[in-house]
Amino acid sequence: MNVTTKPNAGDAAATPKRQLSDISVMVAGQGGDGSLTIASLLSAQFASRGLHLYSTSNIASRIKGGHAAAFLRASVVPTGCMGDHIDLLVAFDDEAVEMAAPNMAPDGIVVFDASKGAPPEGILADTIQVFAVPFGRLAVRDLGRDLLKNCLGFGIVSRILGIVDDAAESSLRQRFKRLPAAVVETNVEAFRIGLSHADEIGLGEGTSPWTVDEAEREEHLMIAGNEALSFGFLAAGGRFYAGYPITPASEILGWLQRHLPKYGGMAIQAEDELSAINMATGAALTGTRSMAASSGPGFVLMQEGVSQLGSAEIPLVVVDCQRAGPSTGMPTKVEQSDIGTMINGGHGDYPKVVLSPANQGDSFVIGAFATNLAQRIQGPVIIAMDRAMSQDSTTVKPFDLEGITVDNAKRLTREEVLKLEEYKRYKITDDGVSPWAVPGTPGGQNLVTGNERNEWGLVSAEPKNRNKMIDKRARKIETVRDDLPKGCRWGDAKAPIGLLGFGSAGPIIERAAIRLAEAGTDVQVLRPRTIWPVLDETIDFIRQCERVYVIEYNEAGQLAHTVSGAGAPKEKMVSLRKYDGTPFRAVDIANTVLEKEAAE
Amino acid sequence: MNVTTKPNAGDAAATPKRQLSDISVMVAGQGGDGSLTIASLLSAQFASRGLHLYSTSNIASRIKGGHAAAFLRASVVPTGCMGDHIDLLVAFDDEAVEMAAPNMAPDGIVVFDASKGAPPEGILADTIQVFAVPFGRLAVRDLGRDLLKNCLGFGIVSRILGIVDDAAESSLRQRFKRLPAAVVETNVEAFRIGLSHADEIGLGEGTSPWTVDEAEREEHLMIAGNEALSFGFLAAGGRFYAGYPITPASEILGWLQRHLPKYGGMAIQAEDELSAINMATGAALTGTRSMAASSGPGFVLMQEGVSQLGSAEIPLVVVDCQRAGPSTGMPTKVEQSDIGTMINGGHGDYPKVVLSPANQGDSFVIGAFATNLAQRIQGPVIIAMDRAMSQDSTTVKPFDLEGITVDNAKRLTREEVLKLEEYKRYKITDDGVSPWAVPGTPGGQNLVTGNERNEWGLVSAEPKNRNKMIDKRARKIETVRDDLPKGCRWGDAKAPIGLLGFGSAGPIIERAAIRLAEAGTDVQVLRPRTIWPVLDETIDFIRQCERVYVIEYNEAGQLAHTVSGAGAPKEKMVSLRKYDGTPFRAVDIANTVLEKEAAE
Amino acid sequence: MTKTYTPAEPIWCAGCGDFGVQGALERSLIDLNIAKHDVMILAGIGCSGTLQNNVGTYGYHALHGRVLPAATGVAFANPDLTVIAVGGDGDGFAIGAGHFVHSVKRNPNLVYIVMNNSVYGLTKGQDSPTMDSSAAEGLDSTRLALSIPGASFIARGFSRWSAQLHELTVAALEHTRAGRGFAFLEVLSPCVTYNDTYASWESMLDNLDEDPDYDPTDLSMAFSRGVALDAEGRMPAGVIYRNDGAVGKEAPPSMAGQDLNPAQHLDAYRGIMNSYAV
Amino acid sequence: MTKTYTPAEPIWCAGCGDFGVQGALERSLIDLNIAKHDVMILAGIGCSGTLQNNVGTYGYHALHGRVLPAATGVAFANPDLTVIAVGGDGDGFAIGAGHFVHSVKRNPNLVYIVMNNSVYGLTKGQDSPTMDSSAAEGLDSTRLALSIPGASFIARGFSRWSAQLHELTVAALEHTRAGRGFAFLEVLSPCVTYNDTYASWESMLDNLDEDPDYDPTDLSMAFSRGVALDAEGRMPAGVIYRNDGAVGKEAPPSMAGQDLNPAQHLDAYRGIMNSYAV
Ligand SMILES: Cc1ncc(C[n+]2csc(CCOP(=O)(O)OP(=O)(O)O)c2C)c(N)n1
Ligand SMILES: Cc1ncc(C[n+]2csc(CCOP(=O)(O)OP(=O)(O)O)c2C)c(N)n1
Ligand code: SF4
Ligand code: SF4
Ligand SMILES: [Mg+2]
Ligand SMILES: [Mg+2]
Repeated sequence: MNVTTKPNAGDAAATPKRQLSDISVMVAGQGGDGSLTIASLLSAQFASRGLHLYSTSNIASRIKGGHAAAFLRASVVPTGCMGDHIDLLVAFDDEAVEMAAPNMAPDGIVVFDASKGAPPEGILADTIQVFAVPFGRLAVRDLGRDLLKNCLGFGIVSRILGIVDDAAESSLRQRFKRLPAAVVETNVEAFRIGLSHADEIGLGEGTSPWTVDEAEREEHLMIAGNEALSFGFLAAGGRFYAGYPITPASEILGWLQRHLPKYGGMAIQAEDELSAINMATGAALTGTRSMAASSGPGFVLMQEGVSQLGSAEIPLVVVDCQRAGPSTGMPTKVEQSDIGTMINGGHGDYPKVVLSPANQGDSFVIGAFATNLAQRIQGPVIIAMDRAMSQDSTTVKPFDLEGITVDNAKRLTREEVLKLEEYKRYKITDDGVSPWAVPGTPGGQNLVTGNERNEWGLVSAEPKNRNKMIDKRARKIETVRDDLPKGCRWGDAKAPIGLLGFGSAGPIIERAAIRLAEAGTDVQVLRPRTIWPVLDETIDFIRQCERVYVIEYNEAGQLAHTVSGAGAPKEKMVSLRKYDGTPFRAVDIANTVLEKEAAE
Repeated sequence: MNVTTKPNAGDAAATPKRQLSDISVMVAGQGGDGSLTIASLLSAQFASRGLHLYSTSNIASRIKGGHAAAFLRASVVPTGCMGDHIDLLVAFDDEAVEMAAPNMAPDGIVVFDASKGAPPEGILADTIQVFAVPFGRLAVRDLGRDLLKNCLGFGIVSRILGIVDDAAESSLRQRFKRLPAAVVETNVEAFRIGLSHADEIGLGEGTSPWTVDEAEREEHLMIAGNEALSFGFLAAGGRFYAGYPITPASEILGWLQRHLPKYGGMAIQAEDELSAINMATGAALTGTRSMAASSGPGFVLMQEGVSQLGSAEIPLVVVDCQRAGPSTGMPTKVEQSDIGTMINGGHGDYPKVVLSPANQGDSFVIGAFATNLAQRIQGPVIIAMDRAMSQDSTTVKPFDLEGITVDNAKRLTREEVLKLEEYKRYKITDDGVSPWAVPGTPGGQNLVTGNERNEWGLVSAEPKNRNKMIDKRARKIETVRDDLPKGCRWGDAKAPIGLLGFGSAGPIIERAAIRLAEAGTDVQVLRPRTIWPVLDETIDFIRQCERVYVIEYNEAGQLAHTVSGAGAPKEKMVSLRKYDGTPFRAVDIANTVLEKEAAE
Repeated sequence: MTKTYTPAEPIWCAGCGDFGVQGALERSLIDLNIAKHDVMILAGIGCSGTLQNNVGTYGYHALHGRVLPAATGVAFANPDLTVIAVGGDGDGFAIGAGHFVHSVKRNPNLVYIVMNNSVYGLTKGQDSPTMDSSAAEGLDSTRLALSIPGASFIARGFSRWSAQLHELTVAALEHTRAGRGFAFLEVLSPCVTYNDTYASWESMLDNLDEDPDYDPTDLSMAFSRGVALDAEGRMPAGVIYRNDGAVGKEAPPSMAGQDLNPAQHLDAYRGIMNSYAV
Repeated sequence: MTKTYTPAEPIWCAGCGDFGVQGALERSLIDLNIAKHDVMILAGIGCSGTLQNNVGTYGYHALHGRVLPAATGVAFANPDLTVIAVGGDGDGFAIGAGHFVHSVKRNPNLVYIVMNNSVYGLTKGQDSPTMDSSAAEGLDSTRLALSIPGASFIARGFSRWSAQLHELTVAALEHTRAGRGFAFLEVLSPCVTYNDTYASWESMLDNLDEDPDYDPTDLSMAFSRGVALDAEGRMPAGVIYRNDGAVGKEAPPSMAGQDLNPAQHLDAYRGIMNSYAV
């Protein structure tokens, strides 16, 4: 027999069946081991059970053949993040076990590819069941191809989770439906070999140790933040995009290159980020709704361009898909350490708005909102994404496509221009926004410049004019302030303890709050979606609470610094920071809060 | 007679002679009218009387032939800034009078070139004496050259100020000493023609309306901030500079191109700012003390490079000679609106120090200090200059050249490296600084990278290592914190009203404080020289005062925002901001404070 | 008619070469009968980068070195405009060198006029990349352009040779307006204040337009002629190289004029959304 | 001997062209007997930009596109080092294009090896500027370099032709170490994962080193040969162009090793100070 189990695995059927309403799975091995395949097969299974999903991956910085891990969470209630622990690990090698061990749930299960030997000793808690099956060896022996170990493994895994064999097989057929029939059959055969080995180790159909709940969520999308954001931009009339490849922003370029041409638009790969933002600026000058995106290193290269947008009053959406810095840092890791540069990265004072979606689905809403907002303020609107927000996928409600509008704001039509007596590009107005005639409009000729200039657009350094122009531009933010996206609130507004955080940390913070509430601690949560200007809701939230934990992915406490700079009382804030590149866990946040509160 | 005077000018000799201990002069006309010549002749005169000087100029943004004004202040006590009013205006055209009028002292004097007609009516207060003399016409008539009107004008002006004719003539000879003898004589002749016209309008030698005090200051230098800063860099061992022309930073490139080669160094004009900072970084990697400078637009282009310095731990001095933004803004105007980007412009968290000289002379001290400090923290040290600090000249005490040291900090010698068992570039140390072996050292081979890396310099995204590395880098600032330059204090530390401001606003704020004290208001002043990290002295200053006026040249209140972000109580701060490109006046600051205090 | 801004008086020093460039451009726009509201002039930063204020068309003052990306964005987004980028040699060949290379390669439909004076005029006279100095020989921008696949129109004028300059400007505009792509015109435009080269440059120029043996469609000839002239301390003027460029290539769609009403695309958007359904 | 870091194992995909480049470089350093502590390898960002970790010399991982300015800084500050810049085609000819032009022009003493695979390997396969695509023909970096006055050594190798690659690497190092200046070596280094061009490129190459009629000191010939080969869908390999470069020019002083004790300069500093005395 090729199948071995760790002593403590015992007879699966003997232990009482566990019913899971929330399960986190990790599948890991060398790139090419097919971790992603098993994860996506499971994903389809869980989806068909109506569960809410969240998926992420962790690709080492090796170029090829490095270690790769796929993570998947399925739950009856939506969570928007990974669980605190891994319940089920499918490990193709020792490294996978080592990586997962610290996060394994004590009552978890490990399925281990024992082709190269038994699982590593002494690193997994004794309470964890281990099923060691030589997937690879069996796949080679029975079918002559190592690669088929995924499908074989999927057979075992589906038995552990109590998935009906037929259902599992049909997910598999669905997944490979574009491949030649013979290939599909071989994969199915591998799956069945997996099933028969499952039988041998006591994992017969119907005798699985676990079953996973079903749920009745409505129709959902499973989408990553970069995709949703790009889609939002398109839906709100976005037509020109320029970018330069960089992790984790490249998917935006890819998505828009695929989709924009169908709508008479264009996504262009520029020679660098300087070119990208200036091309997008040029397109924006024609009235075309435009966007540029990058990550930290490229985003700061764009900052002179952002100042120009602010000064010359040109509408553009600029996206920063943050990654762990400084400099090249850890490009595939999560961090929120560009808050300072998103707010202060350009030179001089100019109006700008920094928005942050509350979750992957909200990226659609924020993408569309930003596209219109840029037109309204005729200036830069920055979207703060982060690695996880950008690249992780989760189930979200279908988007309200009918609700999307295209707001032309103060854009003048040809007819409107012709009716004017005179046309001044930088006319001083009460709301700070000047009516806008785009090139090609007869009678609308104007000069756009990043120099200080008079209402006609002619360069002027005259002090009185300068004051008027700076004040005019500053007014634009006041004009839109009330319409800026409000944050997501959770909990009772009278709770003394507040948790504050944004972006991909937000859903985790909310899970922590739920834990705290369950533990009897009275908490409330604010997850701002407008980072700059700092809205009153944020300052008030901090003022109302006795103590606020400001939870963010960076070392310097940039969010805390920002809100206290805007007037929130620093003495009420406790800064919780993580900057090792790995995500928060709700349990750790909750425990830290409990500890600190106990110490108060 | 070609000489006319405004009715109210009266007989100069009749009014009582005024004795000035502090005089501000403006000389203005079309570029080429020689405003700068008259100003520099006056400067030499005042210097020889032992007065303290401050000089600045205001060049319109036209390329040539635009309006140009030179300003000069001479005073018995050092002031470090221009006066509140212009006492004496030498105007070559109407525009000069229009520009000066709002700032003219009520008892001021105007000398007007009446070649093209009488001075403009109705814009000068009636109390102002006007001497209208057709310099240009006289110069053409008597000597055939319009250009000689400067020397002619200088004759009149020297009589107004009670300068002995011989003394004035010898300054003139000194000034033109490099020109051919015949040219010098023509200039002297023009000067004498000026004198004889002075005689005709009652300005005989000895009958001048004003006399200017003499003083006994010690030997002084008259130097601009950019020059002093460059000199400080050189003296502290700076040898490599890379820059790209930009106002108002270009003088640093020019100065170092002239001087560095004599010391085996090099100043290179790069193809752009990206190249400049990366060349300087390359040179710094070899152990050569290096610097790069720019102004706002170029400074933000350098920010990816600054993040790299912070991440990879490379010592470099980076200078931002701020000008009025945003974007191209008003390049020749003063502003301090890059505070945010100096502190937050890069991406990710990394240690950095931002210093600001207290005055032009202190730029030498700060330049030298920064050059050593960069070596000590192996990271970026940013110097915040501003248009006035960079380009204005003032008299300062001679520099303490003997006091300059070259601190090699943790730089390892060849011998030290050979004695080591192992050499790790990024060794974790208590003070956060790792011993440094530069390329060429046997046994010191190492890898320098902006990626996160282990102690050997090999790329690593391992979370524990990451935490250690980020913490190590952050510790560097704590290591040097106590040595960072303290601010300049003025006044009684118990005074309830505080004034806070830095850079070229500092000396003006101090003058305002003197005025306030004279008016019986109890004030104290802090002019920080370390902008980041925010030192305790700043927070304490604000805490100790009842109310602090934060006085700065920008619209957003960036300094106020920075210090409150660092924990200073926002409710105690009153923000006084100016962003029209012109300098503060002590009288305005004092009046605003008085008004606000009265309203309290 | 709606009153718009009054074109500015040039702020150049008397005698600056840039006057000639502006004159040629203004005349060419009239000759070709192009309405001012259909023209967008984008400028870099420099003395040269003020030309856009003086003509009365739509104007944009780009960032230093970034006029080509900005102009490319305009040209792609609104192909109905006549897009003219102008700027200095520092702007184009120092900070903007990378964009120049990629613009020649990308061949967008726009005219690019560089006023080359071999110095940084606006920042008071530093050497630009086209300056022959003791440290390095100056760049020849036309030769650089020749080396880039995609180059479709390369010419050099001299601001004092106004007849030829006018012809070259018209030719550049026609190239672009015929959809052939990027028309690059370097104009030797002396800076009388910091580098007065009227006489020396005039003596160095060899007018290819007058050479019947010169074939501006022969890339190798264009290059070797430049090299040969250089060896004699001379340089070429006139149309140095031209081909049909982008003719035949599909023109990008105009984005600027699109009706963006989302209702018209609802079905398509729903299709995208459904591709994410689970 | 002090223990230093252990060179990393390459993280390239099996079959990546970059292995060949590293091999040639390592062998050349041994052949020329250059001590590892006297060598500094600077790299761009990309798959290619990890080579410096694998050799055991001093190494620096520059910012994306900025390896040439950084290497220039090193070479100017410490001329005693053998300075080698390496990187990808995206790094060198997209984001770094401007620096490439100016480095050829400036001709600093360093070797620049570009691993050209016509894609962005590290960011997963986007087209690089050397890719021939439907949108535009790819740049030929050697032709670009030829167009820049100052060019002193231009060669192209192929990572599978290891003998020639080794020779070219040695020649490049010798050029630089003799003080001639900037030695530019483009290596066709296929990306097996995103753009496996081993076969197609091999079939396109014309080895100039084997052509007795080819004169690599003739600039015009170098250019026209490239153009002619291109017309046949081919491209040159070997030494494309070389001259004596900076030989005879005064070498910049070494700054890195200077004794900075300020006391020795006190008099001179006092002189500077006095020039400001009033
Ligand atoms: C990013 C940035 N760096 C530097 C400058 C300063 N600057 C303005 S114009 C100019 C160069 C002008 O030279 P050129 O392009 O040749 O134009 P010219 O004045 O000679 O017409 C420079 C360096 C700037 N505006 N922006
Ligand atoms: C400023 C900046 N922009 C973008 C990136 C992302 N990036 C990393 S490597 C790379 C391109 C790599 O292509 P190439 O230089 O050809 O190297 P290869 O991987 O093919 O060897 C890019 C765009 C970055 N690191 N920094
Ligand atoms: S400085 Fe030179 S380039 Fe600038 S306007 Fe004057 S002459 Fe022309
Ligand atoms: S992705 Fe391509 S370039 Fe990168 S290591 Fe693999 S084969 Fe080489
Ligand atoms: Mg120029
Ligand atoms: Mg590549």
